[in-house]
Amino acid sequence: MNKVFESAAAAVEDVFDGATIMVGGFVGVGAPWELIHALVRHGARNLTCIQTATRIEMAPLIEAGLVSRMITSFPGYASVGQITAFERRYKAGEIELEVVPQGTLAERIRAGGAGIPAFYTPTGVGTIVAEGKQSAWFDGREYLLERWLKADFALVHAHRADRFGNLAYRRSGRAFNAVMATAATVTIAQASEIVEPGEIDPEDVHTPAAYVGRVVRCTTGHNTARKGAEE
Amino acid sequence: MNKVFESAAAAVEDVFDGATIMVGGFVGVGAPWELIHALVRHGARNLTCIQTATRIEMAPLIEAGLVSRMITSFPGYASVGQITAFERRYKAGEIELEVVPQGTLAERIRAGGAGIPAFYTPTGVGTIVAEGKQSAWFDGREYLLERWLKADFALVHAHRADRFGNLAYRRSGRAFNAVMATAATVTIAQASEIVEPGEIDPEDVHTPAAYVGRVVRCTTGHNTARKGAEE
Amino acid sequence: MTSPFPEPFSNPLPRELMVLRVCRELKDGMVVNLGLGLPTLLADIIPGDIDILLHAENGVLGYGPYAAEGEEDPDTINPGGAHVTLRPGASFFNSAESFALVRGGRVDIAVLGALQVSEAGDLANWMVPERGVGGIGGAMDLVAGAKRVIAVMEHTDRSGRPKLMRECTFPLTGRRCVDTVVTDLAVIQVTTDGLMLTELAPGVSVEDVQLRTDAKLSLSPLLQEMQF
Amino acid sequence: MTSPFPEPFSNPLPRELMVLRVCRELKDGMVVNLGLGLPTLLADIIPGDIDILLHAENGVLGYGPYAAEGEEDPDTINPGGAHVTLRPGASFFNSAESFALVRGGRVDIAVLGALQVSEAGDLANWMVPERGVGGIGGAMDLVAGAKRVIAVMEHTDRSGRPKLMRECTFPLTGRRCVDTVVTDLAVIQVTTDGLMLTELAPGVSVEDVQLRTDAKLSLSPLLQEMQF
Repeated sequence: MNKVFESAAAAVEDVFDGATIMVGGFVGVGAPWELIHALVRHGARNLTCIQTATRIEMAPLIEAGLVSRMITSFPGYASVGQITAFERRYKAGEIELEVVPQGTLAERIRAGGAGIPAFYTPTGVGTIVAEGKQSAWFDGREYLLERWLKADFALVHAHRADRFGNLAYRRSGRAFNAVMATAATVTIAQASEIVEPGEIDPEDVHTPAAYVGRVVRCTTGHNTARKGAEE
Repeated sequence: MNKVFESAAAAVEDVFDGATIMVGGFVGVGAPWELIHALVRHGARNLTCIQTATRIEMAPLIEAGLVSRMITSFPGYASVGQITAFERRYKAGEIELEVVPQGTLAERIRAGGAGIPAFYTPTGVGTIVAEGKQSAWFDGREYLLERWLKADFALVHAHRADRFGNLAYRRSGRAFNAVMATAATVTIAQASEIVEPGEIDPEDVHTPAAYVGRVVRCTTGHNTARKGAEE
Repeated sequence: MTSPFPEPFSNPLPRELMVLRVCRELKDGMVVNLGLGLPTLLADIIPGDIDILLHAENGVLGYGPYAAEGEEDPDTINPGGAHVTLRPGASFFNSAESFALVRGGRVDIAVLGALQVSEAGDLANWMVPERGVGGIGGAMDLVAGAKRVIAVMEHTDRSGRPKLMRECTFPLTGRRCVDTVVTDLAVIQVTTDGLMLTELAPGVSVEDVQLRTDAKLSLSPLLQEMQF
Repeated sequence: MTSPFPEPFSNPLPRELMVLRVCRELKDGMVVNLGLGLPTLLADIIPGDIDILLHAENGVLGYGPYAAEGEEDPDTINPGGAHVTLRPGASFFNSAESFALVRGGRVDIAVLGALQVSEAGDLANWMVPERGVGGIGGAMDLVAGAKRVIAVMEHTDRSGRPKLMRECTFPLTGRRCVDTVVTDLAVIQVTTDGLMLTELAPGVSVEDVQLRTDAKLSLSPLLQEMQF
């Protein structure tokens, strides 16, 4: 078993027009930059992308015009003056938008990985998020029915990986990476370091090999968050 | 913040008659033996207990006649000749039984901890588990609606704990312990070792302190599984 | 054209004192989530004699003050992307686990910024309609899951428009979810009978507050000056 | 009173060879779950030249053969409670994560013991009604989630009663979930047209198998002797 691909380009080569892609990273931390840039060069179009925000990790794909639909919890930034690439294209009608509360987004992706097609959540009751959704009452409280999210590909960044596909993230690099890695037909992980199976302590594996299809070693250094890039 | 209790007896002192109790452990591994025995001595009655099986961890509580309802995936053992304390009392009508597939049991407990009152699962469709349950079709497949499980108390065994209530399990000791620890009003953890906050690496905490109410140091040695105790 | 709203109050509480007032609500052992913006300032002023576990949506429990220049860990951030430190007893987990903790009711207090709060406790804090695109982030999950929600905001917007409303006019984050509002003029509790004024900032009168509040305020029998 | 069933076959395949036959289905890179009983024997005979990740319901991926006497780790067990070793590349997780992996379709093959299998592929493997209390364990989740289910069982019970039925009479574990049945007489595929006999154990005839099978068997055009 050897899931190591020679390059990010090779790992994203079969991403097809119209594919659904989950993109890991949170305000740049744990962002799968090399896979994102490989995907921009690859050029598959009409992508549906799932990312918790639109401003940082999504920027290269949106600016390249590859994204036609966005599922996100942060389409815009109420407190920031400048307009992002997403907002510009969204307002021009080039990108469809589905706004999802961040916890519901995480839970829908987790459900996709866990074989749970739908679940009830209290989040969003009485807001625009509830529009068009079934609701039900349990024990005297109203909840919304939410559907799982799955993807054709998930792009994630891990700190360490082995050739079986076991992944360990570093600190807040875990966030959405560890959830998205479970919910795609093909999960592609870039890793700062690739080690032999057994070198990641079995207690320290965050994403078991069963979920991961491809592993690529990062050619650049360790990712860094944008200092003070407050949303 | 100091959640350390002086003894197992003190930690279970307020368990009340009729309480719902989750009991961790899997075939004896990660079993919260000291808390179980303290609960037997405490003597609260008419307990509803949630454990994946009935033969090992539950035996002291069942033999003491404290359990009136059992939610479990292994009420009996088709391949074993002898009859267990549970089977004897169940057949005598002294204990009510709810049989739940093990994955559904884990997911219902996880849902209880995660604020998800109900979810759909493919497990059990077309079996006796489906009786009396709502079902729905998603993407051409039938699923059952299952409800969350919560408890008044969860008894779990951790390998290490700190006084904030952070827990780390050892190897397959994680199993149901880490799930149940999230789903009770009061989670009580016995731990082989109690350390200062910060001594468990933040990457190695399996149950964050937010979930844990009480911590007790084990007075006996490390738990061991029953060698070859195949069910 | 003159503004239809009263003049902004001449001498409102500075942000630092608003945050200090909120800080008094935090008790040893609590799990607290700080929303983006003003609430994040709290992380730096929690007294050393109590243990508070700060929860961050991106999968951290127990983070601490901002990291000093040159001592930032690249992978240790708060949800706003700022580099923070860790307190002893911290833990990391993924985003699904992070919001499981929120919805599961393990956050004792969520301190959130607000655009509007209604007298029923409805909160609007994610979208200004004329800007068109907002960001929900984790706010809807927090108001659905936290045991108590404290909204912290300026009492009016820059043009003097009240933010404490009979009904919110902006898209809601959640209904009947705010318990307490801390503003630069006052502390207000949301009760089943509407908004109750419980504390006034130094130099602020009941009339000053009511004049700048769209909803009707009742007065607490224990109405007092804010302590910090 | 004589048995209404044919005599058990005189020279059935020993359990070790049944398991060896199942082992040929495992390919490098697969995730495989072994049910309690007979299937657990597979863990000890997987060839060294392929990497198989054995999944255990209790939160292990990548366990290996049984631990040697004196080398047991107290916290490393398979779901049956037996002490096992770990292969390089193993990982631990909790029970909710373990079954998320199962329902999420990440198990390539589940090898399960069976009491009865129907011609539609229904499986009954958790309860003998006259015993009254059974144990579902993780079997219902596995048949709902695994990409392929292989049932491994003796072709008849001890009294000669067929276990491959037109309809199961015992409580079901799942409907239309079994893909392949390996018995001590034959290998049978479940097709949309019912059961198809594809392999015979050495010394066993088609008639020997059909005589001991309640359901009607079709014959594969490629019918052959079992290889190990």
